[in-house]
Amino acid sequence: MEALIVTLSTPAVGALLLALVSNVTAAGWLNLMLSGLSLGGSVALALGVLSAGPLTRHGFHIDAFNVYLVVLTTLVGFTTSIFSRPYMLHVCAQRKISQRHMRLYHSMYQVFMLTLLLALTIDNLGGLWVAVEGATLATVLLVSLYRTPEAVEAAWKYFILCGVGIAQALFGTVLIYFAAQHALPDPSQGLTWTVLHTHCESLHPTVMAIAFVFLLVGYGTKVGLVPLHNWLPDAHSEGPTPMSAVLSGLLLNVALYAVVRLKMLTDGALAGSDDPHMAGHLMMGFGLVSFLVASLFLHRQRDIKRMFSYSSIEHMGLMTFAFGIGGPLATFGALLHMLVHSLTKSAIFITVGHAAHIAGTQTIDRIRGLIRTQPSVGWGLLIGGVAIAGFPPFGIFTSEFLVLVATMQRWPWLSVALLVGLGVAFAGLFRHLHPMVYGAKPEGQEPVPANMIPVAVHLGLVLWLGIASPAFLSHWLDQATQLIAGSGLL
Amino acid sequence: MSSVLPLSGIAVAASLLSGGIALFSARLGRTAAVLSFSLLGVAAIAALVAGSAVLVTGATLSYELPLGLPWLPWRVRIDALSGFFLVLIGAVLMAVVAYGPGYVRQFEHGHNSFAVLGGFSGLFVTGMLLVIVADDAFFFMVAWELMSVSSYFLVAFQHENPANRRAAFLYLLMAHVGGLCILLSYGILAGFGGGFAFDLLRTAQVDANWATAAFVLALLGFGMKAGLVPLHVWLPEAHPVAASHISALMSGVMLKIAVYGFVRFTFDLVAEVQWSWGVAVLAVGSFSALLGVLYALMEHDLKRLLAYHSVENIGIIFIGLGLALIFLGTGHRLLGIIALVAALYHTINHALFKSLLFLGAGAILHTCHERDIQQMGGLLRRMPWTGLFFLVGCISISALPPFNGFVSEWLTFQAALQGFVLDSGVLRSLLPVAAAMLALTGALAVACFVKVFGVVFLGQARSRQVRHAREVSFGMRAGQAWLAILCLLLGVFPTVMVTLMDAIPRQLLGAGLSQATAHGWLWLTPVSAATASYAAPLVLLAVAVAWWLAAMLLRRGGIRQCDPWDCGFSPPDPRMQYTATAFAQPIRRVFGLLFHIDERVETEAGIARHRLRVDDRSWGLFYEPIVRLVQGCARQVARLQSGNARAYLGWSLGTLLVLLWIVS
Amino acid sequence: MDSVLSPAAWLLAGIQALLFTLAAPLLSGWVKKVKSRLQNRRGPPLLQPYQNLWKLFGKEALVAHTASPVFRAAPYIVFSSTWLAASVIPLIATKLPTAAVADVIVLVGFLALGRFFLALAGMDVGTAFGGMGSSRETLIAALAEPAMLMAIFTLTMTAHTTNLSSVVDHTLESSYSLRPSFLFALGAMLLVAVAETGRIPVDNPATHLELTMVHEAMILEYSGRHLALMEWAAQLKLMIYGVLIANVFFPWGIATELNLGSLAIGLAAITSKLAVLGIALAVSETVLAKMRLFRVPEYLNLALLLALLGIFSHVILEVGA
Amino acid sequence: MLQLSLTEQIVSVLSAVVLFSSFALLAQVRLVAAVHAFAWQGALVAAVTALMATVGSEPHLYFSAVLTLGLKALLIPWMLHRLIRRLALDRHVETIPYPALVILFGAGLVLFSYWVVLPIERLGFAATRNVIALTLAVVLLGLLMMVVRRQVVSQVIGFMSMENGLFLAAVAATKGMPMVVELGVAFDVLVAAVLFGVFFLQIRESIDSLDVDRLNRLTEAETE
Repeated sequence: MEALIVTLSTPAVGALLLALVSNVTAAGWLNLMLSGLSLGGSVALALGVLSAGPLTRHGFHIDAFNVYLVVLTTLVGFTTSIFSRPYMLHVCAQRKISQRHMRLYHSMYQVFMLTLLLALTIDNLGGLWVAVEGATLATVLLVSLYRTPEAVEAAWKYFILCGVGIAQALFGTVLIYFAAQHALPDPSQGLTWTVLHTHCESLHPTVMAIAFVFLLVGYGTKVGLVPLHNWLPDAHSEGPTPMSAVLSGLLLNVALYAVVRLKMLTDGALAGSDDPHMAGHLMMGFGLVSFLVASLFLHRQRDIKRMFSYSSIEHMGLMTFAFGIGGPLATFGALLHMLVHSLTKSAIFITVGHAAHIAGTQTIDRIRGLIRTQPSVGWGLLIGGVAIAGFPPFGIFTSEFLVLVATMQRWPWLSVALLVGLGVAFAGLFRHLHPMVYGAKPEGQEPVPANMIPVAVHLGLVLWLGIASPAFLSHWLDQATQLIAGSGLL
Repeated sequence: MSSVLPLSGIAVAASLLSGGIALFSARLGRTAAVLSFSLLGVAAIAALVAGSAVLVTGATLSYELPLGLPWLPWRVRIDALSGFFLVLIGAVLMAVVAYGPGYVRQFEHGHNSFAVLGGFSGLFVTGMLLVIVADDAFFFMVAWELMSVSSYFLVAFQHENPANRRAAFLYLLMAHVGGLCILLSYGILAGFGGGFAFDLLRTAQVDANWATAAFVLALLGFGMKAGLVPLHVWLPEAHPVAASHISALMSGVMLKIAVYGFVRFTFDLVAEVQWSWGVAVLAVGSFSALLGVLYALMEHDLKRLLAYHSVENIGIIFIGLGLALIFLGTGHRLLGIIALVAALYHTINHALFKSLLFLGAGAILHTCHERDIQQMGGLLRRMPWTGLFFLVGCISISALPPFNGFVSEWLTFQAALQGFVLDSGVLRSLLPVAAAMLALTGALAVACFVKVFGVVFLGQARSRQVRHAREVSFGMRAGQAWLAILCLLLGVFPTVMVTLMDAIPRQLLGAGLSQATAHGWLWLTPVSAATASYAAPLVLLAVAVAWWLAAMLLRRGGIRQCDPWDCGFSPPDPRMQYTATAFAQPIRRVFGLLFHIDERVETEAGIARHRLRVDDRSWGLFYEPIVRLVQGCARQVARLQSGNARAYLGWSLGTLLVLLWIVS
Repeated sequence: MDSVLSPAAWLLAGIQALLFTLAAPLLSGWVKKVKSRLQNRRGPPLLQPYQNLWKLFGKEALVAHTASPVFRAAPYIVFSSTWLAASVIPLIATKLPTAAVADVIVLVGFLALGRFFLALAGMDVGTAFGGMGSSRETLIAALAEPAMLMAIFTLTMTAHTTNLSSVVDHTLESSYSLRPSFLFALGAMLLVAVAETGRIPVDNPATHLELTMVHEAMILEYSGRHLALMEWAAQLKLMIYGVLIANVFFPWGIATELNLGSLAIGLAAITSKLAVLGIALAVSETVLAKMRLFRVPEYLNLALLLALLGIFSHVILEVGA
Repeated sequence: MLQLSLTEQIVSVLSAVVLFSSFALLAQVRLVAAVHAFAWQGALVAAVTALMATVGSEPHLYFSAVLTLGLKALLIPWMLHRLIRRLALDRHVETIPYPALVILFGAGLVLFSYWVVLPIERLGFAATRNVIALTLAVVLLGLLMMVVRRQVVSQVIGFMSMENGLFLAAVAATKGMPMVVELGVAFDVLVAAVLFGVFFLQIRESIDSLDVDRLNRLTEAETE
């Protein structure tokens, strides 16, 4: 419990503190240290949960499913803060933003981390909603931080679309609460997930089905499922790069986490009805469409960050699809994919940030010869691209392999669609990546100070996960699989 | 015997370490290159020894690695087939190790550091070794893609060159798609077998239609890597642009790994083969062989030309495999074994002579900085050793006795000629047609290598840098010599090799090829002594004796140097020589239908220029439509992102309504 | 394999090979003579080819200074490989041990090896004509070789062996010798033989007209003993095809026992068969005109078609029946 | 015939009026009038909340009622009003393409909502079911308003009216959510409202207009 308090209170306190610190350099370091502290707390929390089993107290619930996401969130938050410090100093030095905005940035960074952690750990669907909405609100100002017309437009779209989406999710939450009023012994606990989960068979199936639709559309908007994804590429491309890294690496995960938790409830409620896998089928449909459409979108990108945000949509689609299939294998694959995708994608966004600094633009056509200009950035981007495209020995291959295998077992014909999507996505990604990293160094392009340690750490972890999934992690994920799919793999 | 696994482990570790050491080349300088190549040498020797030990004893060894997923650990197994390919890798790698240090000297200065080249070379070799020893589909795929990705980086190595970038992209794309096909085919088998370990796949009771589906996917996947027409387009792009010792590894070994995968899949993992598969493989193989050699004839870039010849030879290998499948599918196991051995024999032969030729091309490139054969000429006098070894390679690849290429084609012909045992008249007539295609291919290959050797090494130099070419360093020559000697040995002592390979059919198909060597080491009698026999050592002896006799008898009389006569015209200058284009022109006209020919005369400022482009037809037929389709879809899909926030909200509303309608 | 161990058989094989080599110029002399007669000329004496060879052997060899070692090695290789090919073919007797050393596919391989070096030699000096000859030679060979192999395959599939000696034995023993497949194969073989030996209508051995020559273009730079070897090899090749046609399709008369009587009969038989073939060749060369180069592929396609028909009629009509 | 208690009848009637106010919002072309209609809608929701608090003796609902009244009926309308004046949009009249069609579509949405909640009948509390249908319709109408209106301010009003629908659902169907959640929701709405204000200014600054259709720099479709 102490560990949880440390984990959660650090960003809360940090947000207030950073709102006051006006020294830009100090704020960067403070941000880094706070994130590190939070990481420490979450690791302690994870160790505790691993040794003592799920923790359900004071309105918080931590089990195998969310504890690894908590660690992942704090880890990516920490490494991104390492990257963010010199990066934002550079941005500040270029006079793109003022010191006041830097204060806003750092403070909101912590608020964002807080809302994510809250959304993951809280045992209350209402609280979950509040936290996810809070995450939107915290980041929306960061998206428009640069105040360019594009940034304002992106932020507006982000705000309005996610706002509408999240409102729909709230309606779904209300419906669940409504259903719970007639099913639970203590109706006032009608939003507590653990209680709902134990009584989910008695929830009214139709209400739950309607509720799930609202929740899926609502949280699905945040996951970036096609055709609700429109905000995502805009927000990712126009915001500061550290924000893109955490949005893609973390926020999408958290939204998907919410969908999966709610799917567990819906599946329980619909178990006896005539369409028990409705939730799964909807998710599969959304996932597949997102996956295929995003892979096609990759072909037409002109902005490097937009391109990788479509790649995020693609991968989120794959995960949604996998969770939709259900069953231990697909679920395990999806959980692993969540992990490796976050690590890889945030590493890529960090690299992309450096690349954009080197070229002075985010336009793909004008980023050239990165390997010659700054080998570490060029290779980082290339290897990140290889990893995200699903080549072994990186972990994404492992998770995609599992998902594919599960698909072949349950829906053999859909695996063809998946394979086509993977091929199209790969072509789309690499046709843009190639000219950026390779080739001669353009005139006047100079290296920038870049800290590639976070990238190395992330890609190293992904590589490790691809070669040998450590036993403790497998058990961890397996427990989560048991929770979600009903049976484990091991 | 117990040392085989540790030895293979040493091979893998040494190659991995070689890559690792190369990364420090910035600090260690030339030492890194030498160390890195020595470690590759260790890997080569270990692979050679381990592989031959397995082949000699016919044993099977397996081991489980503490890597991979907890319930899907990486399993290693070395059997005769793996052993054979270990030997293949080891043999070619030896040559590359000798050749490499001299060749990479040119990369010491300039942008392209040895770190990248050496690092990924090590990984590449590691990947290939791991594919050979993998014993479950997951590990196989990991190793397979490791091989693809690391070779992709090697193709992209000199990336200032747009051709390299394009080739690398195309290569990785096709490797990716191919890998996915392979994965899917394993998936089908695993669906019936209940798991991904090869043992489970072997025992899977696969429904015939699904087995065919899996087979087609495997053919696509492995065929894409092997370079079967029309999946070959990456090959002539990627192989030429890589550094030459890497081209040798890619063309000589990596394509063979694809053959390994295909053989492992069809002859080992699939329980019941169907003869109809064999027909498909035979057809694809025949077309690959013929089109490969025809495209090669039209090519003037030496390395591209060699790459197209890889397509041809892979086609010949697949003709053998197709014959094997037909015979096995119709219950003629012995003949199937002959065809399989023929295919595998050609596999190792091609590995040897194609690597040899690529190393030769690399030597020329190294000293002349030229890949266009139209600029070469007369190199034999400037680079006598390279020329000699290249000639050996040319003779071998043209399947002329007494070198190795002939033996495997001879075996393939022998298998094809046994077609009369088949019941179906259609099949019976198909086999001779395939044999005719093979014959046509062989004759065209002779034409092509006459062109290559004639234009490159004979005649007079056509450009300045070629005129100043010098023989390459000892190490580079030694690498070529090793392969040339192996080419000759495999050509002269086929019985030794067939005896060694006997363990493979014994393990895969439960019977050996003992009658092939029943009459002693001198005689190769694949079916029976009465049907066909070939005594390669005697042939070599006879050639030698005939030559010696002729030379002895004709010793008298001197030799006088003079100008060329050329029907009494003035002494010809280099520009008067027959060019490669001219040489290939009759064939271009005869087979014009198969090429995409763009020939025109352009008049510019009063000077008329004749322009000629001969391209592969498969681009226009197969690839451009796919590209257009994807682009078109992407354009349609992009309308989703119209930029209008109200439209986006409309999507949200619409989605909600549709979903509500669905669930209600 | 039994014949392999018998020294007498080896001796006979050696004699046959020697005979083959020595008789080759005679055959081309014979063809020339008959042709001259048909054209109402007296023609050179029958033994003129021997005289030519002898003369050339005695002469100094001129080698262009642009030539490489391949140029000097090529005549020896071409000659020895052609000679090896000849030694595999039963001339007067079957059960040759050499036929077991190298079967009919190896024979084609030997011929190809010779052609490979012949074509290289053509390109070696770096003249305009040499390359042209090599290019045309390889084109013709590329198209002729499959047709020839198909024709041979028809025979070998009938006999279930690729050992030429056994093929001849099989045809002799078999009562069913009037096969449609043989007819087609013979047709194909005749067409291929004309193309491969460089006779009219594909090539004209008597011409030195720059634009039409094929074989002569390749050996344009040769002189002295090198030229002699090349010429001899060409004569050998003519003989090879003649004997192949004569003994494989019409094997009657060839010695199957190793005694003097039957050997004598065999010698007489092959002599008369070759004489007849020579007359046929001379007649056809007199009647026909040389084709344009790009008509040659059509001509060889006809050969391939015949060979294919042969093999199809074999696998469909004869095996299934 | 359904037997409904008086409270249920009043709740139903008030909810129906809320629905009507949604239509009013949908059709209202003048911004100031729309803000007023929105304020009335907020007041109605607050009234329902207070009613539920009295009937169900749920004291925390009183708090909710006050909060709603303060926030939805007073504070946010006041802020919007001020912004409208500051941005000089008092006399702005928006053109809605095909207004009749929009209203018809809105009516269709109401029907659709009824159809969707029809299977909930089995639970046996018909009134709540109707309320859910009504609130669902309010939410959908709010969304529809956002789709058809080009004015940023109208979009915000549509958004807020969606929130009203949600809140009404929570109150009428379930007697209010737990207090913490409601506080959180209210806080989020407040922050959202403030952010909207910030955005008005930013958008005005960047495109010199408040027409969302002109926010289309980030398009990927091909421009014909």
